[in-house]
Amino acid sequence: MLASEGLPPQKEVVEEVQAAEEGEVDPKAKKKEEEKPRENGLLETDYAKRGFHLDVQVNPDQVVRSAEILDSEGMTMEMVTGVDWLKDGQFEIVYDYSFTGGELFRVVVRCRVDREKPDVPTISEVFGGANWHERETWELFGINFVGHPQLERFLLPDDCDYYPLRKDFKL
Amino acid sequence: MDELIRILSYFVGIAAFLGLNLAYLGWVERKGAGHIQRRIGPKDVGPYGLLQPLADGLKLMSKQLVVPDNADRLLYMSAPVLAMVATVILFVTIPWGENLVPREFDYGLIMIFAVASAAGLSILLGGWASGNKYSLIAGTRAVSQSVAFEIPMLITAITIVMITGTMNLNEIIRSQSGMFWNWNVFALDKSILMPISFLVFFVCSMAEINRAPFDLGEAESELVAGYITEYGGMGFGLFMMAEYGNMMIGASLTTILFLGGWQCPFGLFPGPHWFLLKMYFLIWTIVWIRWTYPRTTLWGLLNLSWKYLIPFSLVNLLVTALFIKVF
Amino acid sequence: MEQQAITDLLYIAAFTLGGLGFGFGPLLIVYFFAPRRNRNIINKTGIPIECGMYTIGPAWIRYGIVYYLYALMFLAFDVDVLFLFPVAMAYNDVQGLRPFIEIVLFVGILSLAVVYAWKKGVFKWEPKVYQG
Amino acid sequence: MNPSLFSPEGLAGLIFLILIAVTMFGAVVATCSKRLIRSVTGLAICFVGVAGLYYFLNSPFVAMMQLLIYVGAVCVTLAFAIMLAEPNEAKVARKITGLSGGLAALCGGAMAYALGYAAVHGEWMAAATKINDGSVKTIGVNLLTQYSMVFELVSIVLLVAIIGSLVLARQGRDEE
Amino acid sequence: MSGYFSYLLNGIKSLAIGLKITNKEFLTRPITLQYPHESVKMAPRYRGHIELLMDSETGTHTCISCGMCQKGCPSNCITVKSKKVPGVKGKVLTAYILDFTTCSLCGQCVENCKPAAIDFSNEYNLASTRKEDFVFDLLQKLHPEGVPEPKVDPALLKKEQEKIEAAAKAAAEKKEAAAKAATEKEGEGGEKAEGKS
Amino acid sequence: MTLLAQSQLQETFELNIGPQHPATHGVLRVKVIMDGEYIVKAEPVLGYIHRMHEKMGENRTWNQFWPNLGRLDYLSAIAYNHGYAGLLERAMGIEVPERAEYIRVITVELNRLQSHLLWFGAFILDLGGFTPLMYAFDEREQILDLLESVTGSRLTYCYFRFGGVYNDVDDDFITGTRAFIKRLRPQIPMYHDLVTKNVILMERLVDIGHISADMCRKYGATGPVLRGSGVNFDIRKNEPYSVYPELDFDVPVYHECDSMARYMVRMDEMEQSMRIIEQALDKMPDGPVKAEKAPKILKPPKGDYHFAVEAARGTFSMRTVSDATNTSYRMRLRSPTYSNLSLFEEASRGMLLSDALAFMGSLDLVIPEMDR
Amino acid sequence: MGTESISGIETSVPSSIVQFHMLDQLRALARANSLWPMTFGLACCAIEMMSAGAARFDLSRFGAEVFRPSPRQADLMIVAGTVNKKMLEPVKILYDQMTEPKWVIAMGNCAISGGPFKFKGQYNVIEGVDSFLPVDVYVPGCPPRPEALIEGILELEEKITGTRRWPRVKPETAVKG
Amino acid sequence: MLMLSSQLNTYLVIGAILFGFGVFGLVRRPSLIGMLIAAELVLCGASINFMAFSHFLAPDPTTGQIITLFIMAIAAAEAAIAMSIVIAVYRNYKSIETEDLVELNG
Ligand code: SF4
Ligand code: SF4
Ligand code: SF4
Repeated sequence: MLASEGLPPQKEVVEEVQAAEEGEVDPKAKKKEEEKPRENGLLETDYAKRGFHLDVQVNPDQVVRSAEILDSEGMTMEMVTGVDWLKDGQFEIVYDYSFTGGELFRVVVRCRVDREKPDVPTISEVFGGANWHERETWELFGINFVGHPQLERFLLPDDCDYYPLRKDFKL
Repeated sequence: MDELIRILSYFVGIAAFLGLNLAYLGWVERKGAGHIQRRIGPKDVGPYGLLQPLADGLKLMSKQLVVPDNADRLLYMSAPVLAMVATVILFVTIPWGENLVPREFDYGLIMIFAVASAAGLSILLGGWASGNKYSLIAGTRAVSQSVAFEIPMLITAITIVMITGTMNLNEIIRSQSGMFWNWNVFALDKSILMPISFLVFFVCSMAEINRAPFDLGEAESELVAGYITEYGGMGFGLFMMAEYGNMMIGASLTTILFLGGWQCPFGLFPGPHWFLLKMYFLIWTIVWIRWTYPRTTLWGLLNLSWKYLIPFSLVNLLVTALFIKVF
Repeated sequence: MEQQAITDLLYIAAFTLGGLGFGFGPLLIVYFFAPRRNRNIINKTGIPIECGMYTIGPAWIRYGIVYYLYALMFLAFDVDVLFLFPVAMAYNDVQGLRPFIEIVLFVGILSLAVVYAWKKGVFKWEPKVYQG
Repeated sequence: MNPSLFSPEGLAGLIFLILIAVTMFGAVVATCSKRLIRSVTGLAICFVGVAGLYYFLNSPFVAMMQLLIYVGAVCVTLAFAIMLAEPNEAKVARKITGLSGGLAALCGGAMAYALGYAAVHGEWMAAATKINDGSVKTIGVNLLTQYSMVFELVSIVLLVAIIGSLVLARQGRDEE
Repeated sequence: MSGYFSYLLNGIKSLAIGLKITNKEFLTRPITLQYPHESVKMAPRYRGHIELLMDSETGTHTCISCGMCQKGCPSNCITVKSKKVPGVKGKVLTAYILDFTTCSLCGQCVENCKPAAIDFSNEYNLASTRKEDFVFDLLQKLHPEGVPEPKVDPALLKKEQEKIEAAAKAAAEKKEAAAKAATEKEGEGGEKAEGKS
Repeated sequence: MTLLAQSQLQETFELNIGPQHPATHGVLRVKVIMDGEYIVKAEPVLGYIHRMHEKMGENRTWNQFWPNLGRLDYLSAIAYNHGYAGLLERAMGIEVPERAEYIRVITVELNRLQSHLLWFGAFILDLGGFTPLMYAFDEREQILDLLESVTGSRLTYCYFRFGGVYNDVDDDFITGTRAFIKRLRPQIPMYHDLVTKNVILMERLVDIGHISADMCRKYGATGPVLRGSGVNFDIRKNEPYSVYPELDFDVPVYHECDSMARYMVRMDEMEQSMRIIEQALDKMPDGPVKAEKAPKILKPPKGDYHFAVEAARGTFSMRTVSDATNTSYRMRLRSPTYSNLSLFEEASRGMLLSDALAFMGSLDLVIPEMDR
Repeated sequence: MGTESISGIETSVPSSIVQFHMLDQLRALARANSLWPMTFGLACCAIEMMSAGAARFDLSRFGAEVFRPSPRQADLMIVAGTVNKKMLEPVKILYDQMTEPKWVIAMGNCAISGGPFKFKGQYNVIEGVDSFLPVDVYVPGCPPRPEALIEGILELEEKITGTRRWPRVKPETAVKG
Repeated sequence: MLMLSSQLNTYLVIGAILFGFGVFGLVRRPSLIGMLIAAELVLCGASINFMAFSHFLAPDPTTGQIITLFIMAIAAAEAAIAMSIVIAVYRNYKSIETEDLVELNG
C-alpha cells in the first residue's frame, strides 16, 4: 500500500520490506559481501550469523522515507550509530530497527555519506527516540543531522571541539 | 523575689531536660531506625553509641558557618534562632506534673498554637533568606503544609475546650482524672468520634512539625535538603533541634489533650512519670511511623487536610456540641 | 495589671530570653570554635547550592500560586475558627439550645467555603498540558 | 510611685518598654526596608510587640489571637503574595528617597502628632465600675448572646472573602 | 461517598499493616556484621588484587617471566621485570610491579598465565592515606623478608658456563679476526629488563 | 496557548536537578523549567559520567574489553557479559557447552534479582521511604555473596568468557542458591504488604507517569517500561538466546501504563527470575564450562554483528563492526535506559515535580550505562 | 604525587580563634566520630557506598551514616566513581561549597587514578581526583568492598585523631568444606 | 518610666505613632503590597486605641475586645481580598508598582 507513495528507488525497498515481513525469499538479495562499499539495495542476511534479518542500504535522502515506512509497519527504532570508514573517506550511518509487536524481526538501514560533507536528514521527527541517538552520533562523529532540533553537546563537555570516535581522532 | 528564683530554677531545669532530650532524641531516632532496618545504629561511639549525640553536637559546633553570597544575611542568621526561640517558649506552659509546671497559663492551649504558628514564619524566612531556589520552594511547601494542618488541629482543640470549658492545660488534665476511660481519647460519652479526633490531632501534630511522612519541607529526593539546604553546621543543628523540640511539644500536647497528661491510667499515683511515659510513647510512634512510610506528595497532603481532616474535625465539633447539649 | 498576669509575663519573658540563649549560644560557640577559613579550589564557596551547578536565573523566583490559594483559604478559615475559641469556652455556661444552633450555623457557613473550593477544583492537582 | 527595677512590677515595666521598642522597631522595618520580605518580617515583629501591649491591657486572649492571625496567617499570606508578585524587589527600590519620602514622612508625622496630641490632651473619663472582668468566657458568652448576630456575620463576611479572593486569585488561570 | 470512606478505611488498614511489619523487624535481631570486630572469610574465588602464588615445592613463585599477563592486561597495570641468572633455566623474576590503582580485576592476567603463577588475593580492606601504597611489588609481598636467591642448577650452570666458554672461545677467535668492538657482545645474556609497554 | 506565551504569562523558572542530587541516582542532570509545582519542560542532560566505553572497544582487544562490560550497567553486569559473549560467539561461531549456558542463565537471573531488589529499595527511597531499601539490601547481600563465591566480585562482574564462563560453580553455590530462593520467596509478599499496598505509595504511583505503548515504540523503550505499557515483549521470549527456550517462565505484562504498572512488572519479574533459577538448577547438566575449541586469539570475520539480550532494564544490544583484526573496528552499545529516559522529556511535561521524580524512579535509571 | 601536588590547597583543617591542645583533641575526637558523608554517588562504587550504609555493614555504628544531600552539612566527600571532564566543575564546586572541616575520600580505582578507564589517548576521564582535590584517604578496588570503605573511614578517623581505636583485620579466606 | 503600662496615654500615643507609620508607609511605598503592609499598621494602631479605651474607660471591657477581634477578622478578609487583587493586577500588568499602573491606565 505504501509502494505507490515511495520515490522510485525506494519502491523497491518498500516492496522488499513487505515481502520479507511475509516471509518470502527475496530473489534480488545479494549474497556476497563486497570489498568495496556496497551498492544501495537490499540484502537478506543470515540471522544466526549476523543477528539481523534484513540489511538495507539507502541514499541519504531516502533515510527519512525508510524510517516512515518502517514506522508504519509498527517497528521500533533501536539505535542510530555511525561508523567511520576512514580509508573510504565515508561515514556510515546505521539505523537499527526491530519489531517488538510479535515475532522479532530486525532491519538494519545504512547509509553512507561523504566524510567531508557528512549531512544526513534527521529521523527524529518520525521516531522521537532518534533524537538523542542522532545527537550523540553528531557529537562523537561530527555527522550533521540536517533538521535536528537540538544538535548540542550532549555527552561531552560543552566546550570541547573534537569528535572522539573518528578514526583520525587524537587528543 | 521567690518568684524570680522559681523562674530561674524552672528554666534551668527545663533547659537541662530539653538539652538532654534534643540530643538523645536524635540518638533514639537513629538507633530506632537502625533496629527497624535490621541494623544496629550508632554503637561504637561510647557504650551503645551513647556518646554519639555529644560527638555530633561538638562537631556541629566546630563546623564553619558559611553564609551564601546572595543570601539575606540578617534573615538567614536569625531564622534558625527564631525557630529555636519559639520552641523554647512553648515549654513554659507544659504541665509535666500536677505541680511540676513552670507556669499555668489560663490560655496555655491557645498560646502554644500562637507561638507555634509564629514559628512557621521562621521556616519561610529561612527558606527565603537562603537565596536558593530549593530552599524557597521547600520553605513555601513546609509553611503551606503546617498552615493547612493548623486548622483541623485548632478545631479539634476547640472540641476539647468545649468539653472541658477551659484553656488551661493543667485544668484539662485534671478534668480527665480517674481511670483511663476518662481520658478524652476514650470519652465516648462526650463525643462518639473522640478516638477519631485523637487520630486527627496526632496526624496534624505530625504534619505541623514537618515530620515524615509529611516532611515535604525536607524532601530529600526532590529538593536536596529542603529549606535547610544552605544551612550548614549549627544553623542546621538549630533547625534540627527545633524540630525535635516541636516533636516533644506535639507529643506533649496530644498527651495533655487526649491521654490525660500526668494522670495514671488506673487513677493511682499520678505524676510526671506518666506524662513522660505517654509522651515518649507518642514520640516513639512518630519515629516508628517515619521509618515505615514513604513520603506523601504535597497535594496528597494538602488534600488530606482539606478533604478529610477538616471535614472530620468540623463534624466532630458539631457532634460534640450536640452531645454536650443533649446528654 | 494583676499580680498573676505580671508573673505570667515574667515567665514568658524568661523563657524568651532563655530561648534566645539557646539560639545564640551555639552560634557564639561556633564563632569561637569553627575554622576561620574555607579551603577551596575555585573560590565558589558562597554560591547557592544547586546540585553542583550554577544557578540559572534569579534565586528569588516567582513561585507558589497554589500555595497562595491554600494560604488564602487558611487565612479566612483561621480567623473563623479562632472565633470559636471563646464560644467553646462559654458553651457550657449558656443554657439552652441556642449556642448549639449558633455553632451549627457558624460551622455550616464555614463549611460552605470548603465545599465551594472543592467544587471549584482548588484541591485538584491534575497534570497540566503544555505544548512544547 | 516607681517600683524598683527588680520587683516583678518593675520587671514588667521594663518588659513593657522593651515591647514598645520592639513595636516601634518593627514598624520602622516594615515601612522603611527595601526588601518587601523584610517589611513583612518587620510587620511580624511589630505585631508581636502589639500582642504584648494587648497583654498589658489585660486581654491575653486578644494578644494570642493577634499572634495567631497576624503573625501566623496574615504575614505568611503576605509573604506568599510577595513571592508571587515581586520576589525581586530590586525593581521596586527606586527614587523613593527624595521627594516622596519627605512627603511621606511629613504626612505620617503630622498624622501621628495630631492623633498623639489629641490623645494626650483629651479628657478621658474612666467608667466608674466594670460590669465584668473581660475574660474569654465573658467574651464567649457575649458572642453567643448579645453579639450573636455579629458572630454569624463574621463567618459570612469571611466566606465571601474566601470565595472572592479565590475567584480573584484564580482569574486568568485554569479557566480559559 | 462510600468510595470516600472505603478508601479511607483501606488506607488506614494498609498503614497499620506497614507499622506491624516494621515493628516485627524492630524486634528481630539486626543482621549487621560488625566489621572491625568481626569479619567475613573471603570466598576462595574472591578477587582482590593479584598476587604471586607460593609454590610449596620450591618455596617460591613459579613465574617464568613470560610477560603474558602484562600483555593481556587491559589496563596496563602489570610490569614484569626479569633478568637472566647464570645457572637458572629461563628468566628470573626480579620485580613484579602491580599498579593496583588501575586494575579492574578482570582476571585476564590470571587466565593468561600458563604456569598459574598468579592468582587473586583475598585483600579486601585496603585503605591508606597515600596512593603510592597501592603500587605493589608482588615479589616482595610474597617474600617480605627478602627474595631468596634462585636455585642454581649445577648441571645447567655447567652447561651454560661451557656454552659461555665456547662462546668466549669463539669470540676470542673472532676477536682475533675482527676488531675490538666485538668484546661488548659478551655481555649479551646478562641483565635485560623487560621493557614497559 | 503556546509554551512561549504561557511562560511569559506564568511564573516559570528554571531549576537544576542534579548532577549531585539524591533523586537522580548518580550524576544525571535534569534541567527543569517549572511553573510553580508543574513541570513545563524537563530536559535531561547526560554526560557527567561518560566513560568512553565505545572508544575503548576500538582500542582494546576483544578479550581486553571484558572489564568494560561489567561497568556499563553495574547492576546487571552479568547480562551485559552475556551480551558480549553472545555477540562474539555469534561472530565466530563458537559453540557453548550446555552447562556453561545454564550457569550463565542462573547468574544472569540472580543478577537480575539483585538489580530489581536494589531498584525497589532505591525507588522507595526516592519516594521517601528509607526502610525498604535496607531490607532489599539485606536480601541483595545474599545474592552478592552467592555471586561472589562464583565470580569473585560483587558488582562489576567479569565472569563470562567466549565459549563459556570463567569457572565452574560448586555444590555450595547450588545449595546456597536454593536456600536463598526459599528465603526470598516469602519476602516478596512482605514487600507488597509493607510497600505496594501502602496507601501513600498508591497515591504516588497509580495513574502517574502515563506512557502509552506507542510512545514506547517511538522512543525505543524496552524492558519493564515497555511491559508496563502493555506490550508483551521480552528478548528472552521473542528472540530466544542461550537456554531460555528450555525454561518455562512468564513475562509479566501490565496494561495500566503508569508508574505502578512498571513497579508491578519488576516485582513480578523477581518471582519469574526465581522460577527460572530453580528450573535451571534442576536442569543443569554436567560437563565442561568452556568450549574446548575456543580460539585464544580472536579475529572475527569481516562484517557487522548484532546481539541482544534482556538485561534488567530492557534490551541491551551490541553491534560491532569487525575488520578481522584482534580489535573491534566499531563497538556500539545500545543501552536500554538511554532510550527509556529519552521519553522523559515528553512524558513529564505538565507533571508535578514530585510525580515526575517518582516517574523517573520508575524508569530505573543507571546513569553510567546511559552515558557509556 | 599525593595531595602536595595541588598548589594552593593545604591538607589540614584551618584553625579557629580558640585553640588549646586539649580542646583541639576533643574537637578532633568529635569530628572523627561524626563524619557525615555527602550523598554523592558517581558510578559503580556508589552502590558499594550504599551497601556500606546498609544493614549488613552499617556505617552508622561509627556515626557516619547520616548521608547529607547538601554539601553545607556534610563533612566528608566520598568520591565514589569516575570523574570525567564534564563532571570536573561540579565536583570542584561541591567541594568548595562544603563547610570546614571537610575531608575527601577517593573511593575506587577510578577516583584514585582513572582506573580501568585510564588509557593512552583517552579523552574524557580525569586520571585521579587528587589532581585537584586534597584527598585524605584512598580506598582502592574496583569496586572496593564495603569493608574497605569502612576501613577508609577508620583510616580517616585515625588521621584526624592520631590514634586508631579499632583492631586491624587481616583478611582470611574461607576454606572449602 | 516603669509605670507607663498603666496609663492610657501611653497606648494612645503608641497607637498614634503606629498610625503615623502606617500613613507614612502608605504614601512612601511604591508597590501595592508595601502599601498593604502599611495599611495593616494603620489598622493595628486603631486596634490599640480601641483596646486601650475599652480597658481603661469602658464599663464592659469585652466590647473593646470583641471589636478588636472583629477588626482582625475584617483585616484578614481585607488582606485576603486585597492580596488577590494585587495578584490579579500583577498578572495582568506584570507590575505591582502604583506608578506603572497609572501609566497603564492612562
Ligand atoms: S586483573 Fe585485569 S586489570 Fe587487573 S592486573 Fe590482571 S589483567 Fe590487569
Ligand atoms: S605471572 Fe604468569 S603470565 Fe605473568 S610473567 Fe609470570 S608466568 Fe608469565
Ligand atoms: S573503580 Fe571500578 S567500580 Fe569504581 S567506579 Fe571505577 S570502574 Fe566502577
